[in-house]
Amino acid sequence: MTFKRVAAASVAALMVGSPVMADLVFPSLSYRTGPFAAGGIPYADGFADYFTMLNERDGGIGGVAVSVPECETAYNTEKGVECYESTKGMGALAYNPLSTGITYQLIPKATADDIPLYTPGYGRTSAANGNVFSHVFNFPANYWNGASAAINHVLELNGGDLKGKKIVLLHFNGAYGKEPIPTLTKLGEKHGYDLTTIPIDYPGQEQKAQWLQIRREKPDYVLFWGWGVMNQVAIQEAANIRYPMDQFIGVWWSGAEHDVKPAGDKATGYKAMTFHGVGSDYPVFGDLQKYVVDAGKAAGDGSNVGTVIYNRGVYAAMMLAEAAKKAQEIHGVADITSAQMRDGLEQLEITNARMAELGMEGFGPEFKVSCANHGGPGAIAIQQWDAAAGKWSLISDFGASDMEVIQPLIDADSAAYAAENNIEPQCN
Amino acid sequence: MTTDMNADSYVTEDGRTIGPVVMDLKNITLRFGGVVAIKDISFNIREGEIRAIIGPNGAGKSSMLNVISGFYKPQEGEVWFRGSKRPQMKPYQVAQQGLARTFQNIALFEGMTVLDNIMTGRLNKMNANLFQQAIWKGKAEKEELENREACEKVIDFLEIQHIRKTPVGRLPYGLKKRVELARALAAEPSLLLLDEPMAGMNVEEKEDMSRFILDMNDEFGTTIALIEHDMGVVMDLSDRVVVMDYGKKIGDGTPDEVRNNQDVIDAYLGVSHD
Amino acid sequence: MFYREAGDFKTSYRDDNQTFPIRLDRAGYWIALFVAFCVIPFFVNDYWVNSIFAPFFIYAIAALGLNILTGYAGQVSLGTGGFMAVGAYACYKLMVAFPDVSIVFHVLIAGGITAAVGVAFGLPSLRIKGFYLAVATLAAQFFLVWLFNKVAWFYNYSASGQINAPERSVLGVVVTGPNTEAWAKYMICLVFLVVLAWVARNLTRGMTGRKWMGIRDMDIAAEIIGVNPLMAKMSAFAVSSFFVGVAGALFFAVYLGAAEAGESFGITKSFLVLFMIIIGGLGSIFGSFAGAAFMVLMPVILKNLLVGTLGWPTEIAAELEFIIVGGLIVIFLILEPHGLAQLWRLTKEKLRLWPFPH
Amino acid sequence: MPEQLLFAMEVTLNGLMAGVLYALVALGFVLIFKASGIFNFAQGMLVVFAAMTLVGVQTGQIPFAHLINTIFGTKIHHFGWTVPTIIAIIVAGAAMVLVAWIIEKYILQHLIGQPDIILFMATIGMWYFMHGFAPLMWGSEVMKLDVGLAQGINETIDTTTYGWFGYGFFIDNLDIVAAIVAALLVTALVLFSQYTKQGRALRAVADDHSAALSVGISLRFIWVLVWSIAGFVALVAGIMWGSKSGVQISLAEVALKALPVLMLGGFTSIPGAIIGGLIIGVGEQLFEFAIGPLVGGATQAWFAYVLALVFLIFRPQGLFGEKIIERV
Repeated sequence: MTFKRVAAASVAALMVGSPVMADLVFPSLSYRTGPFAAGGIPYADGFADYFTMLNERDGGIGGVAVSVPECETAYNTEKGVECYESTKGMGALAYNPLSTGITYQLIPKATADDIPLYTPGYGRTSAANGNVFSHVFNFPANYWNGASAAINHVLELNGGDLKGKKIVLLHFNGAYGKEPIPTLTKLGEKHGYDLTTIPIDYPGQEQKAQWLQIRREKPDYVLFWGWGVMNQVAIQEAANIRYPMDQFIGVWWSGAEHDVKPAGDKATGYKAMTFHGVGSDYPVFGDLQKYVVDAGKAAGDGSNVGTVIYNRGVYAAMMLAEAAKKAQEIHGVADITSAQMRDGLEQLEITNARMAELGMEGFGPEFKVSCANHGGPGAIAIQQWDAAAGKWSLISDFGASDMEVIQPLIDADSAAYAAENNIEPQCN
Repeated sequence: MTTDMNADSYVTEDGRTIGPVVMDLKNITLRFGGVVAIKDISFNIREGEIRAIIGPNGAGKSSMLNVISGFYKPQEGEVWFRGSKRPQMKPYQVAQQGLARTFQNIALFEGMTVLDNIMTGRLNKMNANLFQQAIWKGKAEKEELENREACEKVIDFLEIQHIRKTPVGRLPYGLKKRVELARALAAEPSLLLLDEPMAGMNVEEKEDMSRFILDMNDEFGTTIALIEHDMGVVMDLSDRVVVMDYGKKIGDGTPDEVRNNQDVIDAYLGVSHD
Repeated sequence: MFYREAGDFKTSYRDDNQTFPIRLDRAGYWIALFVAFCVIPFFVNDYWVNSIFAPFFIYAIAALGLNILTGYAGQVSLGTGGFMAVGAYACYKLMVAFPDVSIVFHVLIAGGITAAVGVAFGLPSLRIKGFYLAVATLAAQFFLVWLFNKVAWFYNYSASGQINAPERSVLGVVVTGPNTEAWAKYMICLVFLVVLAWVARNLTRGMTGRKWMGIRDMDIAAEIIGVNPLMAKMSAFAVSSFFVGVAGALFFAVYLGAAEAGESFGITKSFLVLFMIIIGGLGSIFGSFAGAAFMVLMPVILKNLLVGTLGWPTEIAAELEFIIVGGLIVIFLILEPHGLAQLWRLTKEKLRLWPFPH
Repeated sequence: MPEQLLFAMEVTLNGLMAGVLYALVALGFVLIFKASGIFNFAQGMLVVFAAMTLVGVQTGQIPFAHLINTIFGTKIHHFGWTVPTIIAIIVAGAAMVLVAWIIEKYILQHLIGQPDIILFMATIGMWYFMHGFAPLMWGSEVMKLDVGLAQGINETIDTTTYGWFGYGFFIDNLDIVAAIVAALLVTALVLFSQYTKQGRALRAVADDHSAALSVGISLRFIWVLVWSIAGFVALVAGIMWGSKSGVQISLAEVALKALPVLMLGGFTSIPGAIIGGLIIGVGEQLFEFAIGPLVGGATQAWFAYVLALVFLIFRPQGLFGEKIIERV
């Protein structure tokens, strides 16, 4: 008869049993398992811990408690669909799907369900065009901003002249890795450098051919769009061929502690882009420590606090919390809906003064979201790894990117999407 | 009609009509690398007769059968079928010409039921196309039912009604042999090749099998060529016998003729070859 | 006692040939169809369709296709993911190029294109046999995914290489895109599944199926009794790829709505579908359903049980899911090595005799 | 010498080195297949599990710490000690023997006499099981593996070749170590199977199961033995691959690279695995070097399989497989 009981329990389990909560619900589609777990764990921890801190310290947002139901996607699109559907009914206010694949398939779906998507630093770049993507927000920066910022950094190092320089883009051979190619090509026409793209196929455990090619061609700079085990191997191989680390610049998904640590001391000097602050030298981390970690309420074991990806989770949570606050202001209700949340995101304004109030002064740039611009300022800083000290440090301010080149690309790509899907521009 | 065996067709003592030559093998030589399996052998098979190929182990009997059924391609020699020379053919094309056979080590489709195995024997009688089969209407269903009926006749004849729906893998050896025979018979072959149909059987099963072979020949007029070890059975069953030894033909004729052939006696009694 | 065939006599070969010769099975089949078509559509919501029914139906189609090739015709294939990608990308190109043609035709033509590609990659099966054939299909898997990634024409030159399914409708009901009602999504998948399962059943019980099984069980003997191995193998590759292509098209257009070759149709997909038919039962239509159900439902049930009901942390639950699925596979094997379908058959045989087992 | 030729030589050398790493993974498959006819789908997971155990033991990590913390509300992570590399390797090796014993006792023993496909399915079950079990035991983070192997460009080769051609070749020290270890491993395996009683028993079983049983060889012992050896080979492969990338679950994917090697070399031949690995390694590196840039690169994704396919069309039984004679 035990079998019968298990069967009955299974059927009951299939029906999602969680009651609808009167909280502000921000589901966390995390991946703490699978090939990319190393990046997924600290992000999910940071995301959850920030909201826990708001609950503990401020009693939630505007007096309403926040709940962060977590759902494991293992970076798998189909599991992401299940997670979306199973958390949607809880009154989800916004989704941060944390995977390119899941984002792409949620963009139309969430739009139809009137739930905003917040995809900081990933997902569909052209979603920055709020005219077409009414429910998608990817401020403060996207991959094309990243590509431009990297070139700006290189320009700065070379006194503003890149004529005849060789730049290699080493990238994951998939949607995410191919994102920067159009921008870099256009920028190449503008600044006169040679661009070579070298793809690496998933999983990227073996990159010998790619690095031999880099060794032969001796590029002046290598830009890198990798993810997962690809990062560790690339940094190790760069060290192996003794490529100068300070000419090797990764995107923000290739610039975490666990990416550089396996290569040891030789990784010193490696650079990465970032759109938020590094380290735990901000007042907010004191509160996180006090209200969350020390109180035993942390999502993880507390050891990730202050790491690059943890901070990114904190930053994303902060943005959503601020947008929720904005939404409460606009609509004058505390218990907002997802549609109101969308308005909050669209009218969000982050000032330095507000950042200071939040205990995050200098953690990210100032900006204002608008109906047409969901992409923020695209301001990006460069961080550099010091293996001896075991930490990243910012070596530049959050600098603007070349919107002159990027904006037409965004317009073209979003226009194509709008045409395929019969979308009317929403801002007039 | 005459009883003269050299005539175009004649009537045997037990009243069966033996017709003209169906299959004529001319100077067949088959080599595997350096090994000569069959050396310059010629003989023929006539319509309606039971033709036996005998010989000690390794004489090349099974190779001969494989040449007839097109599985081995002889290096020299010609195969004539129904009065015309057979071109190079794939085994399945040979089967389409009306040859069916059984195998020394049973070659049934173990994952299918007895009925399905027997139905495969009729695959050359069915030609509904893929689409018709996919929707199972019209020609496909009609053919299936007609051929099922034909198979049921064979099933009745070989007395295997009770195991129709049993997967072949579960059957005992003797029954498998019978199912294999049924599959070959279901094809209504103009020439049926039997490779040691009685190997490994007990006396009772052998008697059953002999009866089936004779009845097949008698009732359906099937031409049969068979390989067999059991000399007694061969001599009782067959109209004519070819004797092979070391890839060569050492005798050919009626059972009585062969029995008295000195070379055959030597081969079977094991006279030293020096 | 209640489940038996005694007294249920067949008077024609047509009756004897039917799919469910036992009366109770037949009744169960019609009830299941009735419930699937006339009851469930009124109760489904987004969660049930998107998390359970749509993936289950679509994987069942893919499993049927692979089972035809591997289970019935005995040709091992690890290219299912690649062939699904062909179906998906063909469907996308057709949807965008001919917006006025019904999506049903797009899906079917996508299946046809996949069939052609399948036949091309199936040709080496004439020389390479058994496990070695897996390499030919692996070559297809990796080459096709690489191709869809590399050639921008396939994804209409979009910046990231993702494809998105535009909104299309059947008989005025929207079936693709974000505005699809749950029941519409459910129905289109169900209709394709039922029709294709019926086709698979017809093909496998007729002469084509016997030729496939002949090739599988003993290819040389099959050739000698008259099966043309070229035709048999190629028809198996074609039909199988057609099914898989349809599954890929539905997977992209109806289920996910967006896809990328490497992520949605990678080698893991090939293995997943292979596991389904192995666990369900090779050479069994029911097994394809059972295997797809097991692999789709098991993780969802376990997740809801462990996370939803017991409140375990998600990563421990995810790891336990793997452990439990793996453990169940091994336990099933030890209990009944020939898959869920055989387990089901044996249960029914026992039931037939119940309550007099001797 | 023209530059392109030099580059091609360098690529070839590196291809050989990559091939050694492929061969190391393929070897694990061959051993089990030869002795028991099982295609061990879980070999890649054995690599992950072995490497994780090694690092876990070495750094003094507490197994199942996360699970324990969740159930008991504790906060434990490490024992607070580190274990010398050599001892950690021995412990990890012992763990693999234990795994082999468990697999034999709880899985294979119940499946004796079943068709190959059933045993293959059982290894799929093992793959799933270990996919969950390994991170549950040791966590999902990237584990840094450092057993003190040299890494990076080999200076001697660089300067020597520079002296000869005016272009210094790049060879990774780790690859040289891997080649030496692989050579030692294969030699040890050959010596073991030729000169020890157990080795002879192993070969007897590989030749003919029932004949070996009839002369009194214990199949159970042989299976434990061969799975243990495969586990040890997995550990070595895990060390080599893990030194480069850190240890994480995606290490299991290296097993995919072994498939074309096996197809090429034949499932039953140890020299086949080595030579197959070398051919695949050189082939895909040279192809990427010569043709890759013309078609957009990343051809390694499929080239190995297409190469194996072409070989198989001409030799359906693989390079070292026995010729298939068809008979009825």
